[in-house]
Amino acid sequence: MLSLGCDVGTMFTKTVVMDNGNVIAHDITRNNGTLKELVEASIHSAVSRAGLSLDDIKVRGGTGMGDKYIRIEHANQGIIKSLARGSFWALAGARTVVDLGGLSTTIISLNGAGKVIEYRTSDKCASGSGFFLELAAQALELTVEEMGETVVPPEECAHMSTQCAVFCESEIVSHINDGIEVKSIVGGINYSLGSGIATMINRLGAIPAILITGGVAKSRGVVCALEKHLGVEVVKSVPADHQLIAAVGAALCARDVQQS
Amino acid sequence: MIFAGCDVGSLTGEAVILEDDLILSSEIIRVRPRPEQTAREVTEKALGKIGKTLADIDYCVSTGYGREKIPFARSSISEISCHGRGAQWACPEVRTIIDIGGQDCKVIRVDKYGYMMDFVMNDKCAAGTGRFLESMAKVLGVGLEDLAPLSLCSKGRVAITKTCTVLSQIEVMYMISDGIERSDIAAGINYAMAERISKLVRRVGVKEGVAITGGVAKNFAVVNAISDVMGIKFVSLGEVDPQIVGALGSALFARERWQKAQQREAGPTGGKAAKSVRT
Amino acid sequence: MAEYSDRKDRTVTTWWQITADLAKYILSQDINHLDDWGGKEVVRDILPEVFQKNFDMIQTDLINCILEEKNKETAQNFVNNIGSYVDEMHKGLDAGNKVCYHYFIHSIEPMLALDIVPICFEVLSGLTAALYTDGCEEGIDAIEGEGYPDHLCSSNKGAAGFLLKGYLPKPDMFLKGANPCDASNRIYEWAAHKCKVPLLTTETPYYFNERAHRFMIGETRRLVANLEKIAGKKIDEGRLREYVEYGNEAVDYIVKIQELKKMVPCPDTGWHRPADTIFMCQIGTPHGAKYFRDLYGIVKKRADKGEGVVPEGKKERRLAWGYTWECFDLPFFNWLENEHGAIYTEDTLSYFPADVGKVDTTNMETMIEGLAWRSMQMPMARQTMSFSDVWINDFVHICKAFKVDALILGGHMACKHYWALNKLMSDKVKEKAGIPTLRFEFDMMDKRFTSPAELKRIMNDFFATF
Amino acid sequence: MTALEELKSLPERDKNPYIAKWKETGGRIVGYTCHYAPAEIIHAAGIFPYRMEARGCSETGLADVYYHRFNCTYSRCLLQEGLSGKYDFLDGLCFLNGCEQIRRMYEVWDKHISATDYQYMVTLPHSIYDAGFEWYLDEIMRFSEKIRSDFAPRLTAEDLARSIDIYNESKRLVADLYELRKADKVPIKGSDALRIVLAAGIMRRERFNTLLKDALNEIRKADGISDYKARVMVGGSELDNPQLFEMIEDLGAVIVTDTLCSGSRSFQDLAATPKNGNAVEAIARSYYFSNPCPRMMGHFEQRLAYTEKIAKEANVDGIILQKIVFCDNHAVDSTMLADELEPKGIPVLNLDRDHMLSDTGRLRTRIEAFIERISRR
Repeated sequence: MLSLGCDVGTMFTKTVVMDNGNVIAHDITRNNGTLKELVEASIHSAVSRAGLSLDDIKVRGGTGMGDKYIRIEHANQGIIKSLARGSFWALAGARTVVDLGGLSTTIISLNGAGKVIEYRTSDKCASGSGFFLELAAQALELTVEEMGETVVPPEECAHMSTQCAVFCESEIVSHINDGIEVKSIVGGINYSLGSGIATMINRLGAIPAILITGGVAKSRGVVCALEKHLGVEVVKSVPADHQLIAAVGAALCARDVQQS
Repeated sequence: MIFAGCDVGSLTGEAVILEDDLILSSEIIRVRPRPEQTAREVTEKALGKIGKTLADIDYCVSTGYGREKIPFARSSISEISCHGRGAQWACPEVRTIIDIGGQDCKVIRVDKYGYMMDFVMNDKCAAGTGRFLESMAKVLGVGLEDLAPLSLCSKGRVAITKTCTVLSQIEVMYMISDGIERSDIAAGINYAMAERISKLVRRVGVKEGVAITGGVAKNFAVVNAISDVMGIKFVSLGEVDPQIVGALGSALFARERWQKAQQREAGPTGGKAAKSVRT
Repeated sequence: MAEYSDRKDRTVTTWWQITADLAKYILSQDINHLDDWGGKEVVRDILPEVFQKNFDMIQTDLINCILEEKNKETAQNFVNNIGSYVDEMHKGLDAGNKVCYHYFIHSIEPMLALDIVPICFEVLSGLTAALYTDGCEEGIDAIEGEGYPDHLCSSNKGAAGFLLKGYLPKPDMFLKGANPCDASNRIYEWAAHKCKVPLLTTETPYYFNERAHRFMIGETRRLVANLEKIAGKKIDEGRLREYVEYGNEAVDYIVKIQELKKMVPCPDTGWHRPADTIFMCQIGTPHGAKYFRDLYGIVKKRADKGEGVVPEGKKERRLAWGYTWECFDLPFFNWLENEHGAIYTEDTLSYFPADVGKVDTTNMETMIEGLAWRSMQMPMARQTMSFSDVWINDFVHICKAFKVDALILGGHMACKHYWALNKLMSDKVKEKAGIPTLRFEFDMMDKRFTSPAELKRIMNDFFATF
Repeated sequence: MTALEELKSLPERDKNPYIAKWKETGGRIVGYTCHYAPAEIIHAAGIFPYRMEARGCSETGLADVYYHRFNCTYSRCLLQEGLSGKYDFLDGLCFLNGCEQIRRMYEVWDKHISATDYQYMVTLPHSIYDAGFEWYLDEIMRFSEKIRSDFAPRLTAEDLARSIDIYNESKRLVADLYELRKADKVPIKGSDALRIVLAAGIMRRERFNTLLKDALNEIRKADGISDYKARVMVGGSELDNPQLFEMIEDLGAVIVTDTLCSGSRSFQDLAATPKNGNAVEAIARSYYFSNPCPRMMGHFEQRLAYTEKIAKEANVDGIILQKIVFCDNHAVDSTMLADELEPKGIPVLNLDRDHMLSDTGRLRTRIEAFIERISRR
């Protein structure tokens, strides 16, 4: 059975096309310009990559901050529900989901059947988000990917004292001025991000298996730092791009709704 | 005598070259990765305009974030004192200066000699700073300098409620997606900026003769909005570019310090060096 | 049509007065939504001129919310009470009586008996935030503009700003109990200093035992003596008894309403819950007693019929609010009922433990003792006075007794207490009551922090997981 | 190492040797969190009273599981130190309801830090008046009974009187230190003076007194600093790290006095020599009626007068009132103080900071500008 899921986040719009529980095509588009059109374009491109037309897909679900821009049935599946559903699809044994998104971090605790027990979303602050990483990368004149590939032992990390995304920039600049190596600064940023995420997980309890999703999950540096702070390993590989999990969840939720 | 003032901020660097009481030349550039690089480049550019080099400078004072890292500056002074001094030189009636920099907004009160009496700065975040406007312009997809003209076409400004610069960016992103006119958003941004700044200004208490300096002073929409919100009129700085006021102030301090040094060399007069400001 | 004062120092209370009359007028029409009358613009034009400006200030959603059939009766009660509250206050001001701005946890009976006009400082912020689109933001901005930090509580900031702007009657004294928090203590300190009037204080002991009660009795006596000194007369036992009896009646009904809310389905609507708290500052007045008496009647009627308040076919979900409500968007609670079938059981600011009991009116001594005990049990005073176990255990109890499905841990930005025990509370509730909790940040009286739209999104996401 | 060096270096040393030495001999250590805690009673019971601090704490990841970004960074750092085991050496803890951020830590400590399960709460009223004093006295009596029954059954009135003498001696010596700093040629940097005062909280006072006596002699002989740009007083929130003082002095000012609870305020009021053996009352009185913390209600005038007096006595050019963000008490108090002092011609800088002193570039600009403002006359 074919299904489609679309997740309009704060920074990216993600669409997946699924066939019998497998992702057969996807699209990730940065949110630039008018979301209504952008979402349509994203859905269109995913569908055409699958070699299909939208009419072929009867099951369609949407989720995310901008779900109101998704002009399909079942467009508002709720981000928590979608993430939980997608994570259970990605790893049936997942008990803790850590979604590292563009503007917020979400921790979900699941029971053995994949049902949400409780969850926490990050506070109203961009610290530790994908957005934060982008600002930091800009200040360092690196790409987010380059930052993600930098893994530095804690003792070599520069100390980052501010968690504010805006002031982080000025701290980076002053570190550069003080002649601190870019590598240690990146390490310091990853280290403090990892610490913040670990704290959030500990508020709910770090019950394994811990699955990480979302764009920031692709940053090896952040994930390594997170594991160090948490003292537990997290599950890093999933059967689809980390960023797509909520979109997959939306597709599956829509299927659940339609089947019931 | 040639005096130089050099202001290395978080977004731009400025230099002013002064001969006695006359501005010979000035320059503004975008910051380079290192403050000394910014300082050298901007000062050399300013000197180049009048066919001079760093060697011709008799005394240079640096200011701004990178002030302590400028090798050719003989001493450094905080940008707060410099803005006060520079603005008061440009317009002697000035008693309050609102300086809106890249990541700071300061309100400075000065006495009739241009000496700083009191100041406040935004403390916690970048709301109400140049950085705020810049990020907003980026989201709107326009240049920083286009925000003001764009807002003129507004038919009804929107309210930007978030204080945090990052969260405001998201708010604006969704406004654009909702199809709200960019001009209305631009007007909202300018107004939000003005409101945040006004909060700070109230803390110092507005005196007569308010001037506005820094890059944002060139955004007439923000300036008008502050006038509106606070019910005040700004005095003009004449021909002085509001963005170079900090550098101008540091050049003036350079002159003062040079004079003091001269007096010391001239012989032990006892007592303190005279505080001559304007000749 | 009534004459309204145009005195600047009655700006806020006159807003309320006009709003009350305006709401009575609208409620008397046979409509359930402003659209039934042709929409907001049309309605504005057919309103008497004296109402138009005020109509522009009021939240449109609030008008539509109170026009809903299930809310009409409670709305009538709500606006009647605002009307009498302001009338009484203005009468006292006109008579030249002394004015006391007091914190919401205080018993006002002694003030009433001494002809002092009690004005609850926090109500000035709260009710204004509840009624108007711009809430108490003007006040908040005014006080922050003076250099006072934004991390103070908006319930104090709003009123303090109004005071600064000259929108409120001149105070003769401020009264502040030492609890719940430093932030409120400091604002009262500032206000008394600014207005150059005395700051009366009462201490709250840390414990709930005989020793603490004895101490509290001493504090109440001290307070009465201080009030007497400023009022320039001795308190009359008969008059005090009269007000204490009104107070007893109000508390009695509050506890009774609370009991009814344990029923499934819940017979009480949620939109007026913040207002109930706001009106608790009227405990001791005739109109305060009337408000809770009439509210009890409305709820009881529904309870007797076994009716609930969620739309037909919706499953009732029972929420408790571990901190308290927001009041910048009362229709939000109505939306929760209609959209998610979520009803409002209890929160920190309205929960009375059943053992508050009545104040014994036998004589002066017994009344002082009773008032002392009650002031230790007032919502929020009770929870913040002692070790956090009191607060946490109250919620374990609430979650069980009210058959709560989920505890909302929406934390008020300024409340350092709450953020410090948030995790302890969620752990304990999960352990003892086995229900999930939802945590987020908001400011209870400033919608700019977390907007109504954001609140709804948070709730949508939450209920999607059920 | 001279006595002065010993005192100066103690607060920032990785390991406090006095703790280890005391522990070796089987001594007990009880920590306290607030200026209003009756340290003399702990001392008299033969216990080492340890003023808790969170110096050097640079992250709050463990604490933030329980606390939140709207709690002040001092409370979060202190909790972090507890959770990370730094205070495992304590045998007990005396909490006070000083401010709610510290007060609420009681329960988190109780439930999640098992190493110190001996905890006590002393409660302090929020205004200074007779009935309030009786409550506080009662609390202190109960505390001393508890200490007696649990740790020192033979605790006598003489023990208490002796401890009062020792603590009074510290206060006199610290007063001497502050007196010396009033001179035109300031004989010791403010940051070093702060280090000495901080050392008093983390060692037994007998030793402290001996060292300070010697150190004062060294200080008296010093040339003194005279090339400073301005004389500054520091007030505001709890400050247990000399770093901020260092920064201010690096920028050319010299700090000559303070109104900090971690500084001079803890050494202001001598406890009276007990009459009729009621030593506990003498102790309670000295704390309760001391110059109030801004958490006390209705005593702003007194704090204002005190601030002004201290500033004038030390002939300062300006006052820096630093506050930790989210500290409600000092945030309001400092703003009120500035509103009163500025018109009297005393310049005031209100400075927001975090406990762990982040964002130093912006702080420096503020401080430097303030020094430029006050230094020219």
